[in-house]
Amino acid sequence: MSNSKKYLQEELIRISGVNPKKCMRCGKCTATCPAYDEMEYHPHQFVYMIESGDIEPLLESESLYKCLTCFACVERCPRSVEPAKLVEAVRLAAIRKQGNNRLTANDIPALLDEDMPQQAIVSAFRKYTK
Amino acid sequence: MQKINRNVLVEKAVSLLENGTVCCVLGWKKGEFDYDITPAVFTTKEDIEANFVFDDFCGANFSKYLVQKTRKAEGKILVFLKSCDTYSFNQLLTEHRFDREKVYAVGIPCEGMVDINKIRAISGEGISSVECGEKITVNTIYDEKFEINASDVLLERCESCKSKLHVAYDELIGEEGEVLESNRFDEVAKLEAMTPDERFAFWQSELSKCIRCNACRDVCPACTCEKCVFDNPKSGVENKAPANEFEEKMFHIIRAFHVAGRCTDCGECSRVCPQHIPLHLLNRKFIKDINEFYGDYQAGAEVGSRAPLANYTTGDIEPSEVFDGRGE
Amino acid sequence: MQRIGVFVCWCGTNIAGTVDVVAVAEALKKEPGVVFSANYQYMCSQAGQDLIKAAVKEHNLTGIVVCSCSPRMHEATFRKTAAAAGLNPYMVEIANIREQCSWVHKDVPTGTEKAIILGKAAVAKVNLNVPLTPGESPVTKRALVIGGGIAGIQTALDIADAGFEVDIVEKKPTIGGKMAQLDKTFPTLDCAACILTPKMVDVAQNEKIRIFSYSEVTEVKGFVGNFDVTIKKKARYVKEELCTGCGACTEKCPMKKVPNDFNLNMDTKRAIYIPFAQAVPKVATIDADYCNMLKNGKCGVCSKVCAAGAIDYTQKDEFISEKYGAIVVATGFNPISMDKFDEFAYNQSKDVITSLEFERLTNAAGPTAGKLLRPSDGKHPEKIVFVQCVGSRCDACNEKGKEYCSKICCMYTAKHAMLTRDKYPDTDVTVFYIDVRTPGKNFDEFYRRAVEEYGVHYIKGMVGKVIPDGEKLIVQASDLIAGKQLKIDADLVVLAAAIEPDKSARPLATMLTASMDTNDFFTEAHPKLRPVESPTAGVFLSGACQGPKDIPETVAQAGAAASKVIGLLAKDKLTGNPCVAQSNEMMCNGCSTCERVCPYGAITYEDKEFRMPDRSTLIRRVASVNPAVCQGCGCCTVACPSGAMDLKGFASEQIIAEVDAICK
Amino acid sequence: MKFSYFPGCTLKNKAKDLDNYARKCAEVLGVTLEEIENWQCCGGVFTTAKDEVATKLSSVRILKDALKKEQALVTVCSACHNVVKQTNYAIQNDKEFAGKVNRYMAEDEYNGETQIYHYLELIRDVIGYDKVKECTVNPLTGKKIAAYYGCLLLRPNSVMRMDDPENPSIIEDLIRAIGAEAVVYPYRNECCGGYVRLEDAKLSDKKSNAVSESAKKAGADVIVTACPLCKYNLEKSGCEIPVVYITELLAEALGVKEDTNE
Amino acid sequence: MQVKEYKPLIVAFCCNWCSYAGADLAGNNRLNYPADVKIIRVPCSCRVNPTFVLRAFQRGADGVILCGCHPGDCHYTSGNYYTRRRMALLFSMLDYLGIERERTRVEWVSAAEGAKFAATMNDFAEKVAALGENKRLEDLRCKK
Repeated sequence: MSNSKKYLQEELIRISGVNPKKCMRCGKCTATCPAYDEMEYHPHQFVYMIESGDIEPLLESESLYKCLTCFACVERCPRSVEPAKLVEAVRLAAIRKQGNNRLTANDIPALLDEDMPQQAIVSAFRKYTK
Repeated sequence: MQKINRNVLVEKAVSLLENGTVCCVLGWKKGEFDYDITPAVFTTKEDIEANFVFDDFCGANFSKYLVQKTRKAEGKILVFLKSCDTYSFNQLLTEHRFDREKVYAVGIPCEGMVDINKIRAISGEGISSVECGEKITVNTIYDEKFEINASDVLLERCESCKSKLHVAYDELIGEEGEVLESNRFDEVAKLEAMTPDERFAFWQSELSKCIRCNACRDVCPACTCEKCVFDNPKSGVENKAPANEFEEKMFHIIRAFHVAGRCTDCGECSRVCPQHIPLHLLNRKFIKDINEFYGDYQAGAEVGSRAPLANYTTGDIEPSEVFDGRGE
Repeated sequence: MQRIGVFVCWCGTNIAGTVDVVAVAEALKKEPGVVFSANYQYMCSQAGQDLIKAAVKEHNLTGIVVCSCSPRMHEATFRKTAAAAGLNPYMVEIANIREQCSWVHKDVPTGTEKAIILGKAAVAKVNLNVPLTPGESPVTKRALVIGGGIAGIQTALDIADAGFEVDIVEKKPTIGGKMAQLDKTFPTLDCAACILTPKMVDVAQNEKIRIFSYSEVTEVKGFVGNFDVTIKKKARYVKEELCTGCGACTEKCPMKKVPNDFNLNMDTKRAIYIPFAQAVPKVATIDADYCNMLKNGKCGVCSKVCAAGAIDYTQKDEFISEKYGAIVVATGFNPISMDKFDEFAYNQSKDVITSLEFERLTNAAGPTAGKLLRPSDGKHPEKIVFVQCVGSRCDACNEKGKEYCSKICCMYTAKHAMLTRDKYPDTDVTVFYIDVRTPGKNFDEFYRRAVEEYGVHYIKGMVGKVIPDGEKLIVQASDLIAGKQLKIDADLVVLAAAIEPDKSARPLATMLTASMDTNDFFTEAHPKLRPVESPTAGVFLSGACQGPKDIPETVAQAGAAASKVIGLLAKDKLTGNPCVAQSNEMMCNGCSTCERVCPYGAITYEDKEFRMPDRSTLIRRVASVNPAVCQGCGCCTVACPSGAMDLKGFASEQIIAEVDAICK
Repeated sequence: MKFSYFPGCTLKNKAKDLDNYARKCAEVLGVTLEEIENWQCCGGVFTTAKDEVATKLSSVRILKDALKKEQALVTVCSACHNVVKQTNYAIQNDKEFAGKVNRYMAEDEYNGETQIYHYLELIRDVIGYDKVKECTVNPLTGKKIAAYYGCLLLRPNSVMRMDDPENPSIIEDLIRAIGAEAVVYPYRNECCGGYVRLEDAKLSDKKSNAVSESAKKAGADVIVTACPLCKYNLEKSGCEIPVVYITELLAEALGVKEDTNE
Repeated sequence: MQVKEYKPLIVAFCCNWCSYAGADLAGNNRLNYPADVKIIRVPCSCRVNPTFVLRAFQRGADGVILCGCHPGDCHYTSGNYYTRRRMALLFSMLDYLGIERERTRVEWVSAAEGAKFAATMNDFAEKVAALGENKRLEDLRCKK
């Protein structure tokens, strides 16, 4: 693994507080994921690819923005790997880059409707923007 | 002032000696000074009549002497026991330390013994004579004369007397008393309420006075071991003289622990301490803890009772819980 | 002055990895009394022991310190070594520099420094050691087996076969255990009942074996060779000696709605019952929670129909005291509760079952008479999904499951899948697995047959959620190899629940003072070399109480445990522990405090004559310790006010020397 | 009994019913909810990133305010509850995080002392269903109600500790307490799509549909939730049965619904 | 110049049957605890004479901990019950003399509780280290 990959991997492990080495590759996270169909890379792949340092494809994947943060994978993982935390770490690594905000204030008016609760906007900003 | 007078005891002693009930008498005798009353063994009528003393300075507890004396004596020994002494007497019996058959115990009433140090505090040094009567009359070498009420200068242990009841005797002179409500744990509670630093300072200043004369040990009716651990090089705590502060603590903690559950709180240790260290506060701490943790227990109240440290219940307090509710 | 040899073990890299063994040996050489020091890769090996023996001879050693693993591991080994070299075995002390040093500390300077201090403490102690000679105690030639499953049965039969008496205590009304509930056994597919029930009959007919069924051990006292055990025979309200097992009562009892635990509550039984046809002893038992007669004094039908007059509603729990020389623990296992795994909807649908329930559903003597029918509607399931590793192999932080592999699930699931396909070829069978583990004779071949000959679908991936949807169960799972999330409509879902030790094991371990691991499996005296013995002398382990096991392994271990028991019972005497209390009569006050605290009644008092320095004689009361009864706890030594009581091998002087060495 | 109460932004705005009915019902049930003064947004969502501290501070302030009043904290919005509870858990279990947080805080340290109740837990653990039954003047007999938990109330269970995360019963028990019939359906703890609606409305529709279809199929007349975003998503995705806040039904049963209609 | 980090000296008396085995289990599971802890094996916690505890303090120990089987689980059936009384009284006395409470502890650790053993030692060592050197109960002569 190159040094830059290694650095990124360590960074993700640090941010998430997750140890991907605990994974026993059972795939229960992916089995349980409600956004499976919309994702290109699935929870078990996030774990596996971070563990092997193959992180670039994840950073560029739309999958980052499909995770519902529903914690189903966190809840059901028998090995306490908590894949959602790794997905979040990769997403942060992506949007923390200069100019990489997924959602900007200018996008909001178009997305709004009468009934939309504030929390949806606040949450989305927290998830997609730095 | 004692209710019974010396003559009653002398008469009793002489008659028991002469009718052959006993072969010797454990009693009090004047020492170097009037107030320096020491234990003595009398074997003749003459000796008793000449030297037997009973006054406000007869604090000495004879129970302990029975351990050695009964071994040598051919017949019975007459012993006079104040109410507090009877507890030690029973405790020694519980521990099989002497043969009850070899003792003739006479219970005597006691109005409390006086503390010469408290008298000195009033009269100053240089006491030349002391007379015990209605009041205690003190003369000094400076030709001063003091009249003092005995009740004003009682020994600490008598001020906080726990019982006027005699729990053992063959014969009782005078009226029987009863177990008293005592405030003897107040001092302990006061110390407990201090901060650890204050407690440490208190004990440091008290225990550092110790000259390791062993008087406390030698007088203690619970310290009757065939060989004391402090004299045994294999015990790990052997030491003759205080080498430093710590060893003093060690000596007194271990001594207090050795007698824990067996100490009847007779107060002899504090009475004899030439440095006036309040040693009874160590023993009373154990007694207070035992009462609080495991239920009230009075060593020597009855023969054969099981000492708290040779006993347990499955629900005993945990060492970690000892401090619960006791603030820092 | 002692002449002490110090032997520092590397234990490969186990010690040498974190402790500079050479430095330790060098440092200890300078300690008082030490005349020789050496280090070696494996002190416990023959070569290592030879090194010790040679050093004893060459340097005239009087004491030995071995810096190695825990004394619980190899103290006995090195004592034997010392004895072989002509030294008293109790002149050996172990400094535990592995479990309590190299394994728990990370860096070499720290480890080395501590190892030296531990070594110094051991040297300080040996300096004060004296040769000790053990006493002897007799052996009660009878064994107790706790648990009447296949493990207990096999152990009892083997012990009885060697001519010793054996008692089996079984908490259920019949022996047989889990195996009696099984249908077929892998990998040969023998019918479990066909191979188990003859053994049960053998037990019943063996004159050397007594069965205490519906009984529990309530108290264990004593020690190896001399255990005093109290057994509670629970009231079954039927006189065992009179009951003929005819079963008339179990047919006439009007209370029909009693959950049948033998069939995992999938059907019902009567309030008076015989668990199954081949039960041993074949005696009826009344379930007091349901019996009308016992609850409110109304009924008495069973008593009326019993021709033998065996019913006794007044029966009480009976306590039996018996002596044993050896005790075998065979308390077995249970599947874990599925309550915390409701993503698989076990509590939401009757058609989600555990593998043990599946066994009963396919067993000819089970609730469906062997027909595979769905519990919800009694229909034949057309699609069955098996889920592996439910609750096994979980992370330590995961509060739901167990960390270990339950070992038997891969094979029994292959068996279930194969048998289903064999009996019902129209049934579609899918197994979701993480790994298929088949390390046993003919095991992998068996699994391959399930796939290749019987067409069972094995899919690598875990089930994430089971969604009860009308009559169907939607199984949402990963297919990791195809890279898909699957949603399968299943009729029946079978969960391979992890197994755990029986709940009775922990209180029993407490009674036996036998140690257990964090999962409540009994620990062995040595994980490799003494796998069927508990570290507590005289207590042996048989079957799944020690770890997950299949039947062949259980039977093998049962036999091994039996052979260990036979080895013990064959002895007439056991040499005892010489580390017992001893009273110094010269110092004894005769105060009886020690007598009061001794848990074994080992201390008595006698009047003894002493010659005094002045040549007179004195009769004094002094304590004396019976070394055969004393177990060496040392409680008396602290209770003794004068310090007259001391403990051999753990003398006050020795412990103080250790304290001093550590605090130096 | 007095509790600190944190309504959260959405309840002051789009989800007033959730808030108003919660207060009214609490009063009837003998509990006083004292709204924390000058509260800020909980943060909207709890980020699992360990290096994000600032976004979690507003939750800590809420918790500290309750501690200052020596009261337990009550929340009602599922999202707020999840954020506040996860933040508290992180403070209790991650010393480094707690240290960083406390460096931002004026005055005393906060170390996770505050006890947090979701409104549903308050009813179950403090008030008790018996009391609810007692106070029910208008039992919703015959009404078939499907409880929708979503994700945030139950997961991660190691933090939330509200109920069995896979087979919960806390809302169903309340439904039964007010005399209605609880409809149990398999998708009640599946995700509605949450904030992802802003990113991918189709995904959110799909998830929400699965939930409402499942409830409908099980025979529900109405779906109840404690989360404004869940309610929004279900309604937005075209749910055919009404979606209401649990507090509204509770208010109806307790006979205080009319009073609160503004 | 670097100041040497203060390391407390802790003596742990462990009963052979439960706590010593628990310490071994901690080793088997590689659970770290400070090397400041030195274990002395005794057959039962009831073998520990208060004088041993005081001796350790006298010789410069900063903390003394006793570990035994859980009450009710004593290998010798009742030894630890006596330990419990003895140490409750001793520790109370030390406190009475103004000695820090945190320097002494009794903990029941079973043979299965390797994790508890390590956790206990970590916690105890931390608490003792926080107190610093044992000034109040040490014998300065014996300190090198």
